[in-house]
Amino acid sequence: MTQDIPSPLVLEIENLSIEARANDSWSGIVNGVSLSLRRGEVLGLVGESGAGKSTIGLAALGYLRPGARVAGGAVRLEGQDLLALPEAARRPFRGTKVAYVAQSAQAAFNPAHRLMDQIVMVAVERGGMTRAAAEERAVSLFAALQLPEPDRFGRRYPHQVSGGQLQRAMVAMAMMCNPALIVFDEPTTALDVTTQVEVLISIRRVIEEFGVAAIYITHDLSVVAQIAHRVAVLRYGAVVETAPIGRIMAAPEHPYTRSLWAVHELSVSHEAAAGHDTGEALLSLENLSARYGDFEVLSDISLTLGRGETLAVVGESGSGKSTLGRVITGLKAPSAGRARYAGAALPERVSRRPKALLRRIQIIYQSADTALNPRQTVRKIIGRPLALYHGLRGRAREARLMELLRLVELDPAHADRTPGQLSGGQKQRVAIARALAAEPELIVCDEITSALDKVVQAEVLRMLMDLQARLGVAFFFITHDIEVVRAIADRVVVMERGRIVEQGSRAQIFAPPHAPYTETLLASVPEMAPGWLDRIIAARA
Amino acid sequence: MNRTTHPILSMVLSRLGLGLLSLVIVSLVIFSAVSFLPGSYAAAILGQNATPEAVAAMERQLGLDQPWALRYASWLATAATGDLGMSFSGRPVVDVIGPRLANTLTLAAITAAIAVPLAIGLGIACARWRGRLIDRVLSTTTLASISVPEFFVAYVVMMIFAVKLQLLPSMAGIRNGMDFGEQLIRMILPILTLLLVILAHMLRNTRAAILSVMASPYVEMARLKGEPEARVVMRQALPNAIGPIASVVAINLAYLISGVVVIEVVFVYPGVGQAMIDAVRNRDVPVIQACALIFAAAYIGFNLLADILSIVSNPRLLHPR
Amino acid sequence: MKESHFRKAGRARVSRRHFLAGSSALAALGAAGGLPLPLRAQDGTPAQGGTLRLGLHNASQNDSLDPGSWSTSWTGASFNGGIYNNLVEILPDGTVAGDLAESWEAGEGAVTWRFRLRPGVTFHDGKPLTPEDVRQSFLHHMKPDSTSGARAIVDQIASIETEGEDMVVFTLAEGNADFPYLLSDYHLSVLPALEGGGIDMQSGNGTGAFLLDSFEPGIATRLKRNPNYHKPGKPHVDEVEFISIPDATARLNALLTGEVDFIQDLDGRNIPLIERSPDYVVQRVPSLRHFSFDMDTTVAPFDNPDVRMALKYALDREDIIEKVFLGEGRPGNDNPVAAIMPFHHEMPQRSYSPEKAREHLAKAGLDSLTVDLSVAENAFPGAIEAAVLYQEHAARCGITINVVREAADGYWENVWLKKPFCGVDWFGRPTLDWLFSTIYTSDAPWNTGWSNARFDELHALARAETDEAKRREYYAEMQEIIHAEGNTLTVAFVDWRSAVSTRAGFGEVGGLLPLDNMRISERMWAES
Amino acid sequence: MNDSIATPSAIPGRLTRARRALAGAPLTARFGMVVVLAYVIVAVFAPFIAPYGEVEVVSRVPFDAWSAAHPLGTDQLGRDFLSRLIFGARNSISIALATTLISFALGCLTGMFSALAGGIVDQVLSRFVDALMSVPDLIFILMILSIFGSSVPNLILIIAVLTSTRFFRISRAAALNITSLDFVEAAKVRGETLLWIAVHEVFPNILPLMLSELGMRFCFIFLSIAALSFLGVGIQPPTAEWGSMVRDNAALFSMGDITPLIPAASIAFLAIAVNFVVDWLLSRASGLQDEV
Repeated sequence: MTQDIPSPLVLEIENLSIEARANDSWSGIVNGVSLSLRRGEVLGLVGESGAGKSTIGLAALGYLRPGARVAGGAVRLEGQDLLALPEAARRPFRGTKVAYVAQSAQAAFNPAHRLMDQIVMVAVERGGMTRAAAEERAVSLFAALQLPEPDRFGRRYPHQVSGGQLQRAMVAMAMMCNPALIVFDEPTTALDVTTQVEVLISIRRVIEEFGVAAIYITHDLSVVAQIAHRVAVLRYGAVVETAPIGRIMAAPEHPYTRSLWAVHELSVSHEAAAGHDTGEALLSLENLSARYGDFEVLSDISLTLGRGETLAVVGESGSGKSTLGRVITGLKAPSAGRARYAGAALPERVSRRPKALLRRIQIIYQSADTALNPRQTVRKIIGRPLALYHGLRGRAREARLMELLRLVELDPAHADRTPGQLSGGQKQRVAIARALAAEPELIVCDEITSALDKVVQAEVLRMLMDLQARLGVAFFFITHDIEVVRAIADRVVVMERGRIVEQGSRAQIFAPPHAPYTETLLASVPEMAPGWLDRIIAARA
Repeated sequence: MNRTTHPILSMVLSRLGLGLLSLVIVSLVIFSAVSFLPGSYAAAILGQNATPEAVAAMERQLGLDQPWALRYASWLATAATGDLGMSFSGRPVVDVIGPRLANTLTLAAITAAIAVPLAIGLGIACARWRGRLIDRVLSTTTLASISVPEFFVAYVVMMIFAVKLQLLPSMAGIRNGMDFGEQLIRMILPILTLLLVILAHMLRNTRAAILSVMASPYVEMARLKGEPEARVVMRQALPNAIGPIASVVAINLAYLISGVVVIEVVFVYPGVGQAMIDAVRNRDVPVIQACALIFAAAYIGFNLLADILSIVSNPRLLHPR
Repeated sequence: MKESHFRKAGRARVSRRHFLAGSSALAALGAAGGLPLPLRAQDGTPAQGGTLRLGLHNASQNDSLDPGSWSTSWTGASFNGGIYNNLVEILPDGTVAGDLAESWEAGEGAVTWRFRLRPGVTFHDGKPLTPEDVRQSFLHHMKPDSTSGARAIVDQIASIETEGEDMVVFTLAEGNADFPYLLSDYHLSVLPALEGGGIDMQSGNGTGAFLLDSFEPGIATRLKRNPNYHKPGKPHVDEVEFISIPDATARLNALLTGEVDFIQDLDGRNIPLIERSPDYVVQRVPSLRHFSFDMDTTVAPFDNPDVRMALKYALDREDIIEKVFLGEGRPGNDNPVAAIMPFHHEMPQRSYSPEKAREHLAKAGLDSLTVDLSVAENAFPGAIEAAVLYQEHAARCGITINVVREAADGYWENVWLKKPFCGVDWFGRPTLDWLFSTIYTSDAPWNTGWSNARFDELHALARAETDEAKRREYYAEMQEIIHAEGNTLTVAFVDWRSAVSTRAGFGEVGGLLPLDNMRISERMWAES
Repeated sequence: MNDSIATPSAIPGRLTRARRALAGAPLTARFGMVVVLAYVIVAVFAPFIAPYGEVEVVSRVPFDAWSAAHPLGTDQLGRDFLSRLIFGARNSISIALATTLISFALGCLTGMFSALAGGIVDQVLSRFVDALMSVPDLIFILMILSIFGSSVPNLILIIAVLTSTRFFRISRAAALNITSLDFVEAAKVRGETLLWIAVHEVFPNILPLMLSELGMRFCFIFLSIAALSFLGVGIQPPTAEWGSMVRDNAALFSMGDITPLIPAASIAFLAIAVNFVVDWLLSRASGLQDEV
């Protein structure tokens, strides 16, 4: 999709600098950014977390989060510099001329009001529409966005609607007044891959149909490749490189851009490890089921995991994969079936497992923020299992601690920090070190890289594979990310709604023929190349 | 609309059940505590006329010679039928407490009618103009007023309006033969005192409840849709803050019924708080039990109302998927 | 200062006209009882009309019109003193005079008593007073299962008969020369008899100076003037309102803001404030009320009279009165008989003397002594402070006193009469016979083990004796015995202290019972 | 906005952080801390500061006017008012503090235990606490003091027990939030005991919230002890206590003398100061994630 005739400028950001208050000083979070956007054009803003993407996106609406201030520059919306206006004068632009689609529609819709009331509000109050006309338009937008029962959809409350539908409802809300510009702030990040496809298709459709200009903020390069015409790469609040999507995909100029692209192909070469299944089953589950109340979350699960092996459990949210991890760690008792560990029956509950057994099975969580006690130092966090399981104290413990820190590639000086003083990747390394401190045979890894930026994710995965090679530990690796599975798994289990739909070696799973669900799952993962979404749309039409 | 009424109904029923359970626990705790109290009604009433025979005779008449478990069981049996029984003085408990409860409820109702809207209104204003002058002034003054002992407030109010200015009577005591106008005038000082005490608490909590909602993404979204700040507060934040506001209002209303003993003492207001203290002093068990039940029921009832209100205001709970 | 005048009056009235049984004396008294009361206007002549508002403290929501249930000055003053009358009343000067009874006479040995009712007395509803009303009123307290506060009095009555249109005849179980005094007890109000027995305790229909206008238990009682009252010129006011104000500060505030004209039990701490203002008067009325430390003489070391004497000498009463009671009160003399009582016997004041205390200790064969003294805040006002001061005094006499602070609530049930040495707040009894038979004779219910044969003998003699001189002799000896070896260590006698607005006036005030012997409503007047 | 965290140059030590936090405190909080500190100094050094003794009768004139010898006059017994006020600080603060700490320990421990144990234990404890909370404190206190006598230890204990219900509620709720976090689960999987988890994992995390609650409760307890003394069932004479000082001298107030308001104002002033600090602590606790 190319535009040969230059359409009028919708947005012009000129030399924008924004500062945020940290402790007692102001520091720049956006530094001299200039961008421009024409009618019908979609600009992708990419970068890692903290690069200033959202701040710029919000600045396009003349909006600053509390604790931030403009240090200089201009944001011209159809020629009007928003930043030159007082706050009250900027307000009329929002919702009518420029609209915003937030990352989590679930959080951004007010739970107290019906969807229709929220969607038509701006149009009725400031868009000059009657309530009836606004509702009519909303219903037609619902239909265009392929929402179910468009006539009745608006009567629901946000909590009665699924995440993907809510995200599309938010797109409808943004479209209500036919704005000149829509800012999409990571609109699909919180969604499962199969849902993401639907939302992407909808977004793509309305942008084309209504010819609005859009800023599309994301950290996912494959998504931006499907949506954007041009891409601006941000780092530390500054634009590193701006280029049309085709060029930036094919030939990124800036080293940082290149590095971003490079990590997208997870460079964890794990082929050699495929063979280290020793044949001895460390963990085996037979016809295992589990339920919450009347609801069966796991049905008839049977699988085995060998020593030193990586078993990837893949599925979307609600597939029961995390519950499976909790059953293995003894936090959730199964309702039926058996679990065996190293040849012996595995007691169902943590409280029934001897300490020696507890030591052998460790867990690493998705979010190191919640998995590490923010009030404890790294020394205490890692030191505790050393003391508990191995009775180490004093100098011996300290020595082992340092060893572990080096093992997870952390600076020993970090031992005195609290998790709040570490970056996301560092925190996850601490969590890994804590698990390793027990010297386990099996580590349940529950989505451990999904909260990390791509670069960091790659590093952590590479390190885990190294550790496996050196320590012979087995991983029960829960993830929704097909890329990760492809990169590290020896064997793969695909789950849907509490059942295993397919399992086998990595090669078996990724090679056709697939089970139908696996097929959908694999097909929903966006490809890096532009045009993937076009093909999907075409295939559906 | 069976779907919409059902969850509330079942919640109300289960909460009522728990409330009744709490009432029974309260009555049991109070009853046993009273029977641990040294002395008895007979000794307390007969005073220096308490010869052992007279005490024994009276205890026999009142059934105090029975074991306490038996007494409790029979009390519970009568209470379960809604009959609060007879005071040890021979008058029905309802007659003993009734007029005082009416006084307490009048005072509470008038105070609440003024305090609740005022507190919520001002709390909203503080949240709307947070950090501005009105917010700072109200935050500081309310902080001061929750920090002051209520008898201090009562005395200051009394000194200014009754002793110095001689504008209002120092005694709030309502007596037979007073017309409602005079009653109202007499209640001004206690109402004023209570207002100063509870207004601050509710105002601060209203403000805090709204402000905590103000950090939500949907509030930011509303701003990004260009909604003016006042409407953001009223339409986006307030509906989601009703739960916590209702619960702090409930606590304060319960306080108005059960906790105003100090005010009753200072202004000589014949309310139910003094009735209970009087009853404790006299070991008049049926009256003590009735007062405790009234207080506990008020507390439980208002909290239940607050919970219902927060459910009604929360579509998530009102319209489950 | 009006109050100081009063105080002198109270103190000076030591010698008083005593009541004598016997026909000559009876005639005199009967005449006195029938005359209008002398209005010794200390504050000018009594005004007529107006409203009197009294701020009292011990109303209870349990109050009722059942005379047997009354136990407080509130019920006494508002019901007994306001809407009812007894056969006799105690005048402010302490003498007994006829009220509903015009005259009376005692038979031989003071066993049979004949009371002639005053003619022309009617109840509020117009029904004339009959002997049957009196009889039923007494029978109410005499029922077998009665819990009446007058039980101790009516137990002495063997039978009660009516005679003709105007005569009531009491026959006592044993002679009691003080019987008419006992009939002044506020429980023994005369209420209208009901058809078929019993009395009307619902309507408030009485013979008293006021009609019951409104009664809110524990809150207020309002009375309206009885135009047909049998005492000429009484009551002075058209309306009297009894208002319950339990809190002392609130009471004071009510007085200061003009809500009430009179407040009861003025907190000693507030006296200096009241005295500074010209608008209020402190009314001090000597009373029977006294505070004491009582010993259980069956328990060592209190069984030794010398130990008791040592403890009595080790107490500096003046010091306690000055520091704890702020000078309000008179030192006790180890004699429970108040100076205003009939047959009070004046003895040399026992004062603090470490030497004598040590002497008696030595006599008891002791070098030192350690005792526990139990008190609570409500043992009597200031009991704890008094005990602490006593501890200091005693320390200088070689006596160690451990002040044991007991729980206030339950003090009377668990400490008094149970711990061997404890503080007591006595309200006294208007006659010696009654006082002694309640507390000091061997068979008295509240005696703490003290027994003296001579004392018991004298008590029996005095009770049946109708000769005043002999009774005086007996009672003097009894007081000497208590003073010398009794179980009570009287700390102080105190006054009824009230504050009165200058809007209200009062004459001579009686102190045997609180609130002008409960008859405050018909004796005070108001500015109209 | 917190990307700067990724590259912290120097991690400040505890002291520096504390100093920085203090420097960042708003004026009201600093004012509050100064006042609290001043009260504490007065309380600790009361015998050295007060011109006369606590129960020493120094004048024969009760309710004496303000003078050079007695800056605030004398009280109803002719004791020096200023000295009573100073000793009152000592008594009032220490009693309220002891009460608060006991109820804090009791409430926090049971609250965390209830949250961690869950199930029937949690239900029973919560129901019991609900029932306790539904009876007005004052009535309970009156009855308990009637049974056991109105002594300072009894007063402290009963108020502590009743106040601990509030700590129970809050600590249970806060602990429930914490127990759902992964690190508590991790500790369970590790095989830690409930007590260890409560003390090491949960408590440090609810501490900021509990501290602000502690400050607030301290004020409430302070006020309720004063109210009890005012009603005559709290701290008994001759101990100097601000609540009873107001009551004992209230008559003076009726006569237009403001002296009895001074102890009441002292109560209020301290409570305000503590509340200022609490407000600040609360805002810090709620912004916990920003605090590095």
